[in-house]
Amino acid sequence: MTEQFEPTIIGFTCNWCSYRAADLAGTARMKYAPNVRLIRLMCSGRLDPTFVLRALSSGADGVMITGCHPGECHYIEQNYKALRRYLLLQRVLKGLGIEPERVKLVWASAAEGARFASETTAFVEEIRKLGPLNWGKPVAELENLQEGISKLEEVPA
Amino acid sequence: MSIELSFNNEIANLMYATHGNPIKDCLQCGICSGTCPAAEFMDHTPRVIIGLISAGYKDEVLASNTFWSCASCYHCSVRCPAGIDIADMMYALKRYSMWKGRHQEGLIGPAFSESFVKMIVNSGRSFEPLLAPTYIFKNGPQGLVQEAQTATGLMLKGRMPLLPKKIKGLKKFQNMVRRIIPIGEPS
Amino acid sequence: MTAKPKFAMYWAASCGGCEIAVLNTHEKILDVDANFEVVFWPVAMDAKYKDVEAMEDGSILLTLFNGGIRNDENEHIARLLRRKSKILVAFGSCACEGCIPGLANLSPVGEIVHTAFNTITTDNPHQIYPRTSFDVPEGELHIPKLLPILRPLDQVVDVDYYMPGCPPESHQIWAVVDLVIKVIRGEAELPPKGAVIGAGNSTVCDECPRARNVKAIKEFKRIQDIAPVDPTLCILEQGVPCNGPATRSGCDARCPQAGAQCIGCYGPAEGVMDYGARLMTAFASVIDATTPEEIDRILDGIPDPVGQVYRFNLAGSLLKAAKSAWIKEKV
Amino acid sequence: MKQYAYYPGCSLESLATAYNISTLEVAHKLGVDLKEIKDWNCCGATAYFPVDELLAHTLVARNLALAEKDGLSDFVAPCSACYKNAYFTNAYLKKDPDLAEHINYALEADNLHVNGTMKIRHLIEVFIEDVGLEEIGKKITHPLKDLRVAPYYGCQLLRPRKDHENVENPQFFESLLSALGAEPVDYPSKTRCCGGSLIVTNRKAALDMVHILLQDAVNRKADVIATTCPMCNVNLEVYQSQVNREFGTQFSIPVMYFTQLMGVALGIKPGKLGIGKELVSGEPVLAFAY
Amino acid sequence: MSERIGVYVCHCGTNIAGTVDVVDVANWAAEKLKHQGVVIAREYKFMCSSLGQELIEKDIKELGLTRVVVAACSPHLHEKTFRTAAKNAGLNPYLVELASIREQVSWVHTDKAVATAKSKAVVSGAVSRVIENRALDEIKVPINANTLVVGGGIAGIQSALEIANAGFHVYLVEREPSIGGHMAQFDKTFPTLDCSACILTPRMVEAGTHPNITLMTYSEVVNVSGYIGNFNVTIKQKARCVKTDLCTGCGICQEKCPKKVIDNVYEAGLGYRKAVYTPFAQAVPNFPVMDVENCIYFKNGKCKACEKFCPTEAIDFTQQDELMDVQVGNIILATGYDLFDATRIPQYGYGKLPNVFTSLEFERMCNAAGPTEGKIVLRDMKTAPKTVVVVHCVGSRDENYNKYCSGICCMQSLKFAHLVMERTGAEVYNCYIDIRTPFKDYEEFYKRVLEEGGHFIRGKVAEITDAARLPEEEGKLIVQVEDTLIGKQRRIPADMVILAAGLEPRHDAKEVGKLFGIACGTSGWYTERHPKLDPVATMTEGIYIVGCVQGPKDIPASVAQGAAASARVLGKIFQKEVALEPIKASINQETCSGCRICNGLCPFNAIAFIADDMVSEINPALCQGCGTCVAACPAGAISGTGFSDGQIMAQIDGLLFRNLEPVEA
Repeated sequence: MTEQFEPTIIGFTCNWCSYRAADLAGTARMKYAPNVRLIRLMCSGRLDPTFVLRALSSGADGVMITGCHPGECHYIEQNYKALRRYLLLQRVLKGLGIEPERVKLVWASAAEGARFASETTAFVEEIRKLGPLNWGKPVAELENLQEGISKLEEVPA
Repeated sequence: MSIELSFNNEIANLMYATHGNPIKDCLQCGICSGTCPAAEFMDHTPRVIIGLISAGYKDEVLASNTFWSCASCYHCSVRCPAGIDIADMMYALKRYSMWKGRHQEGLIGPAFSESFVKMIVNSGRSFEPLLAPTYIFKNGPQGLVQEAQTATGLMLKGRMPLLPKKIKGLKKFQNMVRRIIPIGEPS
Repeated sequence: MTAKPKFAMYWAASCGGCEIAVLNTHEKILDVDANFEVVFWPVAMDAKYKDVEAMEDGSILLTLFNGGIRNDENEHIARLLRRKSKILVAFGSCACEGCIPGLANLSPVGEIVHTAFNTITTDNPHQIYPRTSFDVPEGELHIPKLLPILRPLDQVVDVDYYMPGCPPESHQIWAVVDLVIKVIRGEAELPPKGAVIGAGNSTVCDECPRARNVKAIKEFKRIQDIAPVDPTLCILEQGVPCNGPATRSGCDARCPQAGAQCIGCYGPAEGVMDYGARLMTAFASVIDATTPEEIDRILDGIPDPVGQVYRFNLAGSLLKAAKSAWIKEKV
Repeated sequence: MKQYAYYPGCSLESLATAYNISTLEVAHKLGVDLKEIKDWNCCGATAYFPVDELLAHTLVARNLALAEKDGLSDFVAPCSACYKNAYFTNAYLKKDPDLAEHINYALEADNLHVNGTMKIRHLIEVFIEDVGLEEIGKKITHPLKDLRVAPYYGCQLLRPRKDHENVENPQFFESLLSALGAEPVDYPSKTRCCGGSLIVTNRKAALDMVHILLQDAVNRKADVIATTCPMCNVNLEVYQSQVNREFGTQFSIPVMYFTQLMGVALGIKPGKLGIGKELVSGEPVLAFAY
Repeated sequence: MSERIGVYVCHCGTNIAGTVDVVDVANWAAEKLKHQGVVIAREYKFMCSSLGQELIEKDIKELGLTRVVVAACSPHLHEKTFRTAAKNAGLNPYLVELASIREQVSWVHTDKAVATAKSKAVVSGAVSRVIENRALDEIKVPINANTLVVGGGIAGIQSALEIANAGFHVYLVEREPSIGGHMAQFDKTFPTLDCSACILTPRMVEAGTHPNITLMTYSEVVNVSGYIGNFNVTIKQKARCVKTDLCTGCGICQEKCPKKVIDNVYEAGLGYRKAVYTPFAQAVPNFPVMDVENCIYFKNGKCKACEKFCPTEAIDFTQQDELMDVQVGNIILATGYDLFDATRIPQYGYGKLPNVFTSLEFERMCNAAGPTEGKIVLRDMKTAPKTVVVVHCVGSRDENYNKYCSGICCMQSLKFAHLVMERTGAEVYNCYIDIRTPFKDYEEFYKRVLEEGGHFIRGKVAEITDAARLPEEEGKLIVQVEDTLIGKQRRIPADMVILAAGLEPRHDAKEVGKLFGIACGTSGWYTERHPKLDPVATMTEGIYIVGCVQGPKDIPASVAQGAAASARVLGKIFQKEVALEPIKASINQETCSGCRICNGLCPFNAIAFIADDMVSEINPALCQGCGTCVAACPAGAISGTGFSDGQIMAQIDGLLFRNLEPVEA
């Protein structure tokens, strides 16, 4: 079928920079892809990897994490902590057979509505290319399973 | 549709490795020109050249001897408060004027560089003894005498081998060069 | 005298360590016999599935089920024992969260079979693979079918209590059995359904005697790469990714006490949704760097992140659990 | 013993043979194993860049590639110009993948490949940092007592690098000279340009620069100027007579390679150091040692 | 019990309704989210209007709503509005949740169907979330009326006096033996040229004698704990070796002390002081301190001249450093700046060429009470210069040193030019990149110096040497510079060069900042809460920055900030108590394992480790609610109000429609 895939994406924003960037994008009437649904946190430092895992396991195809630019954190340095978790999380996702690109970290200051909009659209496109979150190709796994099982069956006596 | 590059960008694009270091950032403080040991031999100080570039005065820039008088001592580059590698920019200007074939009359630099490169392309090595004399005449007759004396002096001291060396893998070497600039088959 | 309450124990996809742990309760094991009628315990006594099937539902008071659900036989018995038991305890890490067998979920099952029967270390010239059924003069024999992935017990049947550990500490086992006995005698109350028993609420650090400070790690190392290991200082502070901070207490910090890092067999602490996530933040939090390059350099010190944070918990992890659900839908 | 990829550079085969032989002698004495790179080519000094930047880098890169092929870690150049070229091409190779790609495309034609993994060193760095002043001091047999030496750093040994301990007023050359028992002269133009690259193309400017340098050194009562670069050396030495003619001065101050001074102090025979090849005789210097 | 939720979808005129089918959204919520407890879902033209608010209040009262979701604009616009509405109706304001369907939906999307669908998701998320919301109460903390001012320069003195005069107590802490700061070292102040001492000294004395000011000189803050209204500050009083209660400041000890020491602080190395000394005559307080590094007695156990001659037996060699604690409600940081170290630019020859001076040295030289009694002379301390060059932008506006403009140097240099001409009649050259004279009467002063005949060369000085090339350069300093206005390289022979060294953050600004929980910007100056609208406050409640700690500035600006900050402090004091956002983290002592992973994460030092119980604890008043520790706790022992795991998980599910009742296939 040719109907294009519309990913569902959960976005986490910090209260001080990126959420205000989103507001600005709004007041400036900038258009961007509608696939991202935002959750406001006080700081990107609040982002618990569990949130990302939960979002992905509850049907999101991607997760966008946004925060103040390094050095501009409202809480002085907490966005660096978000950065550290993010980098480790990506490694783990990769290990679990999920494309790390599905989780993206974006810095956007309160003045960067345009950036927020363009980054969002860009991310949606990336995810669209990746297709629906497929748990590391389980379909293939099922086939393999058949093959594995069939191997179990058709062995010479 | 073609985009008309500003002179400023043209030059920046010529500074490949330094990624067109930020001549736009120049605040015209003049420390480069105050530093330059060759400033008094230039018709424009380096600062003026940057100014002219930003203002797009291409002809004035190409007509000046400034960049051909640059000794590449990089003193300006390390002192520039805007972090501009001015000496590198001078090289870019030299390239520009050579490619456009436009430079001040009577300059030795362009021809020198050209033949220097030719020589290297032909032998893989450079060889001062060959070089210097080629251009003595530019320094007038008494220049010739001086040079001759110096040369003989060096000769006597065994500091002037008579034949230039060549590298062994010359053919391959030249093929390598060909991949970057079109040179004819070596004679 | 009234009939003794019935006790069952079963061994699904696991290594058997849990059974040994039970034996390690030494003479206490006799009290089990004294207080219970052991009706089903394949390791310890002969029993037939049909005997169990014959029992009336809910007639077994306490069933300790260890091992994950890897094949259709495991699944069958899990459902069977669920029906027959009043209290079904997911016993040991495999039953609770998949444990080591759960790591197989990283590979397609066909690949697992293939690896098992066809690798350099396996001499299998005729490419003989086991068959799920074949004929013998006596009739047709069956061996269980592998399921696509291994699932913890509670992804297959409803579980009353969880008893973590690989294996559960013997003294904890005894404590639990003792509790049930008390309950029978009406001397104690059962904990709320779904509770984790035989373990603490906090994490290993709570029981760890090592000194700890504010942590700032510039490099992660494997424990064998640091010599000497400071016997009194927090292992994580020494640069070894120790799972203690995120792993449920209850083992008396055995490994750290013995000079090795905690590898996390007691699973997540009370109320934690995803064990690996807790470890990720824990490790990320102690990294002392601000540039992506530097952070990545330090993270390179954890060569197998998944194995590090999900060694025992993979099958129980949010994503894999979701995956198993997903597969259920598909199949 | 550590082996270094040695890149003499063109001048050391003609005008600066003295530098070459003294370098090898001293290196041998100090147990520094210099392995000359096979079939190296000219690095282009300052004359390539005016023509084609990419070519310039490629020609430098070829030497780096040759050295990398020998599996050595350090690339040593005695000539400041060669050193500067190598240093930067190497640096750019590392930080600019597509420059590296262009260059390697060209190098293929010569069945070579460059990674920019070498550590680029100037000869004087190797002696000071790897051998160490203490070690050198121990081996001194003929200290250059009371010899007032004007250390001439020149340009490209220091610049455009900014990461030296002090680009404008470096001290390492001085400390080396002190280790040789000599008396380093503090004069204002030790890092001022000698006009080496202009000597052919802009003689007037070059001579003026040389003049300033000689003047400063002489004003501060230097017996000899020590150089770390063949270009500088030639400029300051060979063209002294022309400076005198041009400015009516009477300079006759010996200009020697630092390796020659080291050699003397280490008790190597002057002949083996190429002393005697200079136009302004270095004899007076020897008087201090013997 | 299940909650009773009201959902209110705003049209915002056509702002939302134009792109979102608000009616559909409301109906959908009423039907599909019923099982979650939605009892009423309305749409209305303008929810934020008084009528809209009344609508909500009415429903709360009549339908007994326990939760409210308003789908309208960004919470940053009207969260407060609707929370207040709820409060009026007797519902805890924190049980109201806003769903932004304007900024995040109607204004940024065009397709009505898509926008409506997204709005449903956003509402669904908010509904699921609001169920998990908990009633919260603002935390009110009393304000201690005392104030700590750190740094006794003009900015600090100003702050202290303003507050003290308003009748509240101030602890004024100064690192040096006397207050006064840099201003006390100057001679004249631009542009009016009135004498620095004349205008500063009275202020110093006032501060020193003010009944409401406790002056603590020769002291440093070593520890800060607590939070706005309730800071506990530990101050180290360095051993003076002088009993201040006995000392009369008669100065005999200094007279008799046989040990002369070069004074690198106050006299900028130009003059001498004794081993026991007051930095200058008008020092406040005027009792001396003992410099134990240099005191002969401390070196070899002999001398004690000061003790012998002291008429009041105030000398006490046994004195030790003392620690004392003070409780304050607000803190003003006025720790000033360091001068750029000119030796970092070797080509300017400072430290090598004797007659190259720094601006501070020159200030001292001009000062009538200074080492030369105000005579402008060369290092030899007698020869008057005939030519003086002032070099601007030394270490400023330069990638290699400091990128920023130090702001004050232009005017200072102009002042120097004037003073030199006035007192020596020498020729003065100002070498500048740009002359910056933006404030009142500054440009006029520039004009004046021009008229007095000052020379101006537009060019950044390249180098300064003593190597003469021409006869007229013999024995002079030569300043090499391009005169950019004529495009020529010039060599200016001079007798004296003054380097207008720039201003730098204090060398220990970072550590001090950590101590007070405030951050440095990229250039190292402390970061203000807002660069334009809140220049004296910081991200940490109750801590203010004034004067050059916030960035280079001149005396008038510093004084203005000093006053501004004290106004802010007084405001807090008069409030008597402050309300803190109830968004806080807390640690469950039961499950906390004391692993201390959270300890390193809080930039506000809100997390303390209690060694006895081996658990960590969060000080709610210090906690700023960022939630980083909540996300970090490996034991899941830390929870955060307002943004709890439960709330966010629920919102995730809601946004993904996982909260809808499973439809039976």
